[in-house]
Amino acid sequence: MIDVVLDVISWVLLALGGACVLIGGIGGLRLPNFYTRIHAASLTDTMATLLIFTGMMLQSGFSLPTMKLFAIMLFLLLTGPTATYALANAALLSGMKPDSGVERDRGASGGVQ
Amino acid sequence: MYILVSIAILVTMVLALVRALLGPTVYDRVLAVNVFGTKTVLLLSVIAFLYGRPDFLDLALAYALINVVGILAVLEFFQDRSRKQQGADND
Amino acid sequence: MIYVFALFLLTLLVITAVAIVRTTNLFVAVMLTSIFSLLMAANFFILDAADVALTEAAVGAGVTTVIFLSALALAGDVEQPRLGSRLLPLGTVGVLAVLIIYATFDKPRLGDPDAPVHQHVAPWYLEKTPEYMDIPNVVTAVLSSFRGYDTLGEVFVVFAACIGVLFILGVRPPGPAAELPAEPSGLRHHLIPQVVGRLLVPFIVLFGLYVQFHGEYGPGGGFQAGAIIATGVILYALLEGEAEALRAVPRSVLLGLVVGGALLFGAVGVVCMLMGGAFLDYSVLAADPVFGQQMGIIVIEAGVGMAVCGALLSIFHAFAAREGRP
Amino acid sequence: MSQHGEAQLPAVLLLLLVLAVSWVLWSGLYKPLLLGLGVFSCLLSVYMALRMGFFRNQAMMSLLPRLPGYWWWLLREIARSSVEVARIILKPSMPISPTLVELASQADSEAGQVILGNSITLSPGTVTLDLHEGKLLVHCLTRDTARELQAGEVSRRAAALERN
Repeated sequence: MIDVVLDVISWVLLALGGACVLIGGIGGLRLPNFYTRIHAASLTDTMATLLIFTGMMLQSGFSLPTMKLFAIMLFLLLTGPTATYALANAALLSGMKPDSGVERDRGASGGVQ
Repeated sequence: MYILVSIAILVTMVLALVRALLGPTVYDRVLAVNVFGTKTVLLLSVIAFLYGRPDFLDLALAYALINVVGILAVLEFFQDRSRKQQGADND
Repeated sequence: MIYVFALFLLTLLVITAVAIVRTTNLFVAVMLTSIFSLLMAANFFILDAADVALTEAAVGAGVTTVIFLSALALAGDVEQPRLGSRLLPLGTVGVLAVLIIYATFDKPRLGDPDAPVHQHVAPWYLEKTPEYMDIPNVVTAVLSSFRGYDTLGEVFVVFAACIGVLFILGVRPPGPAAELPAEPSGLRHHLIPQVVGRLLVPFIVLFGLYVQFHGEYGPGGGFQAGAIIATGVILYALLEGEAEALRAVPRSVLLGLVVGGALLFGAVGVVCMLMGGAFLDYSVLAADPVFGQQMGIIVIEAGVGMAVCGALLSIFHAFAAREGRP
Repeated sequence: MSQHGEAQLPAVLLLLLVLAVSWVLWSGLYKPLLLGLGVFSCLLSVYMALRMGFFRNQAMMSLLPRLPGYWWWLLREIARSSVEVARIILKPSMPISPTLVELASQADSEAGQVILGNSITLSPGTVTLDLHEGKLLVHCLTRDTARELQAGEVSRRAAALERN
């Protein structure tokens, strides 16, 4: 009984994770500029990673692969935002202006402030 | 189910590849590479399970640990360049 | 299903390759190359070649990108416009492609057990590995024992390549002249990468050593381990600067690793001869030939790992030292 | 910044323990030879970490006990904002309103600031663009997320991590 429940939960998690991956990919194409695309990437980086790895860990039960999966997830969640930060920071330093909506509308993108 | 998830990941890899080819800025491409990297880790883990060979997870672990090095190298590359340009401007 | 995946990834591989050839911005080419490497590793993995995939991962994820970018920093990132007509190269490539496609008609089906390549020595290796050295990973057995001469040759190729790069890039001997880095390179004001990176480095090193010593049981071995550990040190160099990395792991240690690794490999062979066996026949190393084989494999894998790690780091430092020079 | 001599024994032992546990769990083989090599590997890794100034900032240690609770809160936060971002991406009109927010970190220690910066990046919809001397520059996908960020719950919780 408990097995079936675990199975169902892990399938749901995996399906949600797959959906997250897809949505992130679509967002990466649809969103209009670099800084907004980062958000789509972070959707797949964090939520999809969490869901898919949790799903797989539930499937494999308490075993050594589970520990390896946990380590992979932990390192991904540690390095993912760091890489994103490094990239965003490189773009910022090189003078790419984020379009900042209403507060600094127009002129902000592409011009000198 | 694993097959469905891996198909979703493969499709996203294609989308990321399209983004890497379209650009338009260099950073978009680096972002696409980064997304591609995480997707590879996911794909490898999922396929290791699909195969029923979880001992192959070492590969995903390797990527999870060292993928960030490439992106940090990119950050340093751009910093170096902007520093050199500033130096050239000041001269 | 797996073959569909492999085919799909191969298609992406071709698309990426074409894009690499067509772009004139070399930085973009480097980025696409790292996608190419990821795809390649996934492909190897799907085709069940985990050892090769791990090599691709260990080298492609960190070291290649870093060294390519160092080269770009020296050379500029715009491709020279090409001169002359494209017809001749296009024709050559076209003819070659047709020839290769023609040659594949004779190729056995993928995974066909009756293919000639599976009739020659492979079954013998598979059969004898448990008997001679009792380790699960046949790839490691073939690499380090059955074909130990080849691997010895490869280690000396790595050794020679390292010496060649050092000669070409002309590193000065470590003396007073080399001690004046005007400003520390590395990332400044970047707390997040620095703190996270510092946390990662011990785990990368440990994982590298894990790969090193589990070559007999799972994917891995000296080549991959050397590359992974080198990546860990390169990460440190990126975060804290060249000089700091050279302080933590001095150049003399690196050269010692390269030379020592190659010599260790050769020395194992000589010891085998002294103990009455053939060159690189590890069976004589212990009273029990199986244990002797295992010991021999562990020691020569360590030699390979040391040589690769030292060579990659020396090359990296050679590029970086060149970069810092006006 | 001197890096030698100031390493505290508890921190070194903790790292050694974590590395040893990782080795045992990754390896899964308990032969004496491999365990011996594992001891050697862990010691070598710790020695490398020592040489590379791993123990330079001590604040990390004091954060550890409160980390699980923080992660739990962060997890729910991530789940909530993921749904939001997913909805925005899938809507045909894509109602985004990118906003920049400058935030002063309430956490003083390096580790606390890093946790704050990375938590912001981890939750979809907000990305840390710059972290310098306790000031964060954050890019938000919508104005609502920006307002939420300025309310400062993340910052408060990250700062609470280091309070003893």
